[in-house]
Amino acid sequence: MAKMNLLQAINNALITAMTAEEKVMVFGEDVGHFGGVFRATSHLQEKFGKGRCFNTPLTEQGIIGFANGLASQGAYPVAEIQFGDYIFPAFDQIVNETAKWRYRSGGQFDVGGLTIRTPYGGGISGGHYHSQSPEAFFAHCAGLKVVIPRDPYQAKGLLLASIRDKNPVLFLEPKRLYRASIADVPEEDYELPLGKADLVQEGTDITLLGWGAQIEILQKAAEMALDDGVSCEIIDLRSILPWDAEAVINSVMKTGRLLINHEAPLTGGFASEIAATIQEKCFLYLEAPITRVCGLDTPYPLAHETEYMPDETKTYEAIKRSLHY
Amino acid sequence: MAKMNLLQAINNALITAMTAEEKVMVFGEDVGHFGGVFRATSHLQEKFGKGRCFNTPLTEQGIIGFANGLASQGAYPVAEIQFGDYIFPAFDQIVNETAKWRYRSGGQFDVGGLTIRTPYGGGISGGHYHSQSPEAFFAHCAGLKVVIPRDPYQAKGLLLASIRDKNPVLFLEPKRLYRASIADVPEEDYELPLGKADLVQEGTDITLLGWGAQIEILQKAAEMALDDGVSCEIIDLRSILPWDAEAVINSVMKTGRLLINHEAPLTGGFASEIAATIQEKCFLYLEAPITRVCGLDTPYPLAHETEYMPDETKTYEAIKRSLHY
Amino acid sequence: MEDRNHLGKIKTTNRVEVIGNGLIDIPMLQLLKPDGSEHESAQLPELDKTLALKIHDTMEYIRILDERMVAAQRQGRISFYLASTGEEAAAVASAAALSPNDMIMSQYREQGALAFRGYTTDQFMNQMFSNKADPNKGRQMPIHYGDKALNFMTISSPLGTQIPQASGYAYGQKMAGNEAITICYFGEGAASEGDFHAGVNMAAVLNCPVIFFCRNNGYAISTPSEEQFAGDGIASRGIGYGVKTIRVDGNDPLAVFAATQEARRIALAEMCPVLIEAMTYRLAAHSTSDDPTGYRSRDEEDKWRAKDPIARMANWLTHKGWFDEKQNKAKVDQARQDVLAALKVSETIPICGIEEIVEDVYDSVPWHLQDQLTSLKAHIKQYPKKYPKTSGSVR
Amino acid sequence: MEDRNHLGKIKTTNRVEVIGNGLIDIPMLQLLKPDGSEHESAQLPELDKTLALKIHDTMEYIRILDERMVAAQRQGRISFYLASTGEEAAAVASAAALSPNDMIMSQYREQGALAFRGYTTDQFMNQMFSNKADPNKGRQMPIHYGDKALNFMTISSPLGTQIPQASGYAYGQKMAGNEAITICYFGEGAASEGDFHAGVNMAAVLNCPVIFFCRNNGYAISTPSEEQFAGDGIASRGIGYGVKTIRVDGNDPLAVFAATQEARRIALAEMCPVLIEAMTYRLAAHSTSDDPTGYRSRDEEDKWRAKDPIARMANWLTHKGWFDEKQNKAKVDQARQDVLAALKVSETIPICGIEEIVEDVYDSVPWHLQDQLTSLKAHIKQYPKKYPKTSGSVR
Ligand SMILES: Cc1ncc(C[n+]2csc(CCOP(=O)(O)OP(=O)(O)O)c2C)c(N)n1
Ligand SMILES: Cc1ncc(C[n+]2csc(CCOP(=O)(O)OP(=O)(O)O)c2C)c(N)n1
Ligand SMILES: [Mg+2]
Ligand SMILES: [Mg+2]
Repeated sequence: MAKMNLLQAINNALITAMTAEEKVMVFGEDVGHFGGVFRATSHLQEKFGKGRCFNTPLTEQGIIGFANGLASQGAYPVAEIQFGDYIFPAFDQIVNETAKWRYRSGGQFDVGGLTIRTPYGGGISGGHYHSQSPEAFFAHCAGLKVVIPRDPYQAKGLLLASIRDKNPVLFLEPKRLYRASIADVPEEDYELPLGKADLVQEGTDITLLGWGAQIEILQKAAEMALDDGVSCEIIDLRSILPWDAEAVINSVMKTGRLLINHEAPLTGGFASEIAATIQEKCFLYLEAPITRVCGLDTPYPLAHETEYMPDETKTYEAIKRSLHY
Repeated sequence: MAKMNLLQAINNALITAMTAEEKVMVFGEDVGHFGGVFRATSHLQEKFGKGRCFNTPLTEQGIIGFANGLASQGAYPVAEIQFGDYIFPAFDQIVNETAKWRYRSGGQFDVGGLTIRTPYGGGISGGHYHSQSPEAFFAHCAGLKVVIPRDPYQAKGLLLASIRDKNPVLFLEPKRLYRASIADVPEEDYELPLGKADLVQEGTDITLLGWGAQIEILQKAAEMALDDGVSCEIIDLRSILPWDAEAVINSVMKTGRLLINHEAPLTGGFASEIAATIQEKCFLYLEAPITRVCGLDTPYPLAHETEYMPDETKTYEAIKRSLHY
Repeated sequence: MEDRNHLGKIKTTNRVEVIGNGLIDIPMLQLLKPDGSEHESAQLPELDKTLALKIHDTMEYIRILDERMVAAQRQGRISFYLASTGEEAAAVASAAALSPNDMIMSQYREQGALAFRGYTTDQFMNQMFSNKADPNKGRQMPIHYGDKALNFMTISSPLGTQIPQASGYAYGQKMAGNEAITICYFGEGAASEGDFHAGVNMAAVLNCPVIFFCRNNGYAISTPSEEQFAGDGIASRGIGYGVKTIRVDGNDPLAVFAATQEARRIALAEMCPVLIEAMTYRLAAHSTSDDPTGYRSRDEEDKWRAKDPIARMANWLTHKGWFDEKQNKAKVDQARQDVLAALKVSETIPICGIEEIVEDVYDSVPWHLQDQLTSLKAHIKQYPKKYPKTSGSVR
Repeated sequence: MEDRNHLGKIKTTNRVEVIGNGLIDIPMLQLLKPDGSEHESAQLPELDKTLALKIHDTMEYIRILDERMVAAQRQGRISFYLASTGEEAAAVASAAALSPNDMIMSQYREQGALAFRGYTTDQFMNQMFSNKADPNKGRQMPIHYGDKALNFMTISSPLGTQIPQASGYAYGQKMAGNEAITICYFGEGAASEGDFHAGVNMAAVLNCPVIFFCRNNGYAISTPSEEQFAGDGIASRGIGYGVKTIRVDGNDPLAVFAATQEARRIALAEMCPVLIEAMTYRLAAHSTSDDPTGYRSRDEEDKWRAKDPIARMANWLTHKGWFDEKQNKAKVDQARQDVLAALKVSETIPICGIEEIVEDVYDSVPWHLQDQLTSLKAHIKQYPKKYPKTSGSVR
């Protein structure tokens, strides 16, 4: 065990993966000698050579195109997109290529070795283009897995599992927590399961569901609610696609109430899918409408960042509304 | 009035718009002399000159980038993307640029004059890459309007409104109906409102909601249900973003049941947003869970196209399940 | 850290020099004249009779396949086809210069390369009829071939995407220490996509052993190349990327062979990309959905008909004394019959069972797809007539 | 229909010629030596004293602004800054060659162009403090300036996107019959994006009067240009697109001015794009989030410090007898004071009211955003301490 922040945990996971498997290769803008603008890839080039950790030219569509080809050849590319906001030039390569590669070839070829890492989310005064949470865009794309860790321990275990998973994985890192979240992380190799939610806190009155950096928001709101005597169950979804509906269904059958929180804008955010599914599966168990506490339907604003965020007070108020429905 | 198919109605709308306003310019791959692979832009180059209707090089990101710049200059570009499946290389230009242009400049600059036209949807033996329904990807993107007509009359009126709307509009054309749907269309200039749903058929037992080519599927299913004595209300959403929640809420408050049908894959499709919103707004009125009849969560398959489609029998069965819940 | 100097090799001038055409001429390699006779000064590649005949026969086979399948589409037997008429040399003779270990990532008009590798008529048919004998499981439109055993990556429709992918594939081959390269085919239209820029530049910077093979056939559907770019073809771009470049007469099979052989040699020896621009002409319609009479003249086409690569090769073979008219006729007749026969068999083979609709989305079928399959099967059982192709096999 | 011949201008060869470096040398225009003295043979552009001093003073102003704002960021007064130190000539002298009607679409390191157009210190500050005096309403990070009155398009962070946009804007200017062009600035890193390829190619084919102005400053954050491309800079690409191209010493204000003037003349006269590659060096850190000591040597930086464009201009002005050391010192001192004073004022101006959070998403506020605003306002009223910047003004 060692104390690590989220960046260190990711760096450690990459070292672990590259040590165990020669075909793991890490690349992207500035990830080489410099170690990436957040330093998630520090020292990898030194340790593993320029062939396995390198800078690419500044082209996200190229990075993912290249990574797709490399993965189809049998390697395990771990491609970094410098900010989640800059993943959109690669959208075609991801949605039309990565996600459909195996299916279109009848399983003859695949890019299962591919992992795309990218920091996402706001709360760092990043404005429009250093704050977006793009998970829902990819959740509508069959063939991908989408994974988001909430802390250093989860980050290492989920990233190792993602790299080794036989499917392409988009791994979104909550950059607000990069240095803020510190935890004990095993130095040895371990994996956490993809597609499985994690029960963060048991409770009986309402289920609070989220992922990534919003889990700590849910925890804060749950504490506020506890003062009112409300017992919240908190679930970290961890995998957005495929997602663990069963875990959510079981919890909602117990609590009768569901609140989903994400930073991305409300309309068409992934909370909508969860709400749509759960209202169907738990129709007779729901004691109040499923509530979504999400970002506004605007581009991410800089000056009004605090107001924009689905924070703990907004969550707490929504919990109360749900309970008093 | 003249009988027109959907392509003719679109062609007619373009001629109407270009005649009325000099700054309307139409471009894209093969749209010039040839008139587009579907011939939606036939004769425009002849009529209005090469400066106002022209071929572009084969680059969707370039087409939309160019269109963004042209719109910001004050023109009304109508950019064609040859197939909806090929809009993804332009995703960054649309999501990060088109949608955020006005907001990021505090309203100093905008690309409100922009309209993007593209054929979408399956049922034409097009397989993976000539069949996709990408509306949900754009519905999660504040700043855009997304519009889908169901027939030639709607197409002309909505397209004219889209071109003249002060906001960028993504106009998705149901290509399965291009030649199949024929209707009386006024030869004069008219507009239909954006953001407003259209009541296609009144009914009392269940609300069937859809858009584009799926409206005729809903109509067929409603007929089947009528034989069982079930009265279906059919709503064509027409605008996916912003969408007319009020119309849906009012209908569901009356019928107590909602079924949403779209061709796009289920998970993260726009039905999820509708279901999430309606379960909240109509919680106490719903007599059964909101049902989604959608495409499967797979890439669009060629050989199994018939099986993949959310057709009238699947819809009819879902109506029955809802009524017998 | 060593000092860098990005101005190291740049000279200065004191006058405003506007570089208009700053390229040296990029000439087009031609070994055979359009009539099939050798250019006097031409140095021909080593090419034995067997290989020469294989190139010729493959081109002829593809010509026949294309004709038949266009006809089959007109008869409504397949939904779509895309012929390579007039461009056979570009695909076939380039593939002939490769090793079978080399990966082919193609656009869609390179059926000749696939046939050269040994793809059988049955395989072509099964793909086009989307039947269950096709390893691609009928999931894509006709002509989206792919065959792992032949190192031919399954084709996808979005244009240009295979270009950076080929760079990545080649990088993987290099890292694995394989004595193999990747060839990436694309049209001059596709070369306008951003992916072209990204892929070629990355290959240059990251030293990927890949051949970028552009078929410049003058058209992208209806768009002529002068509305596609304003520079000197695609070859002129390679130079801007620092990529070695060869322009070749795409209708001259020997020149294409020689150029590709040299490109492959360089790619492997120097671990670098090489760009080939093959100048040719799309004599066929873009696809069976297209009608070129709307955008080009018959006369223009005729000029290119006169440059037919197959006749050119046949003439050369004849000069060499390697061509037996009668034998060739027999082969042609046989091929016609084979295609027809295979077509007849293939169209009766059923499509995959309904389970396949959810396979291969992931390596295994996740819960939600399992659920969707279960409902779908129940529904098909309820409405067997609505789903005639699968209801028979639903258990 | 007229016959087309896409091989019209192409010669043939009978030997396999691999074009390695097929470019004629693209030299770099330099009018002033690094010490500011004129090259003997140099033909200087017409430049009167007023304009020459304006160029110099603007560069100096920007140097001061950059220094101050980097310091302000260190003090935690603004969240982010991005300096253009060492590259002032590229932005300022190119802007000086334009008409105020020309549209500027910039990347983010061209504050010099904006200052030249007349953007005031207050305007700079208001943008950087995201306060309500900024017409961009504080919605983007510092340095994302934009000003409609000055024909300076609001900057957005995604790299390269402005390149095809500039082509479109210029096309609009042409169609409207304006006597104006668009200039599009970008870095050599951004030139790797697919949008670069798309934008330059489209401008060439569609005859757009646009100047593509590339600042090749050797780095994209930590990535040196040799890991960005393998060709002869960015200039070599222009030629492949059939775009007239000028390479210029980006640290020579007179050369930049002359090159841009000529480019503008050509763009308007011939209705075509012109590409300028300005060779310069990013002496500053990439931004206040960056520390270049991790990837380049102090020694390398020092070599470029010696090529300072401001000193070069000052020396030339001195040779001309146009430079008054004392007056200059006074201006510099004044600028320092102005910046500090404006900063102090600006940081006290509040941000926009909460209504603005939903404005400008559309031309008017749709129902769902109205609902979201209503809830948000109610929530802010309930938790005023949590939202100190807006709670005061919520009604
Ligand atoms: C990204 C994308 N955009 C558009 C299309 C539609 N499309 C199919 S083929 C084609 C023309 C391609 O021309 P070229 O690359 O020159 O190849 P050729 O057909 O001449 O062999 C177009 C526009 C596509 N398949 N993919
Ligand atoms: C699409 C996109 N990808 C990545 C980034 C992150 N980023 C910001 S600046 C930069 C380097 C740009 O280098 P260059 O274009 O050479 O300009 P310079 O900073 O040297 O002026 C990068 C990678 C971005 N802003 N946009
Ligand atoms: Mg072509
Ligand atoms: Mg740079």
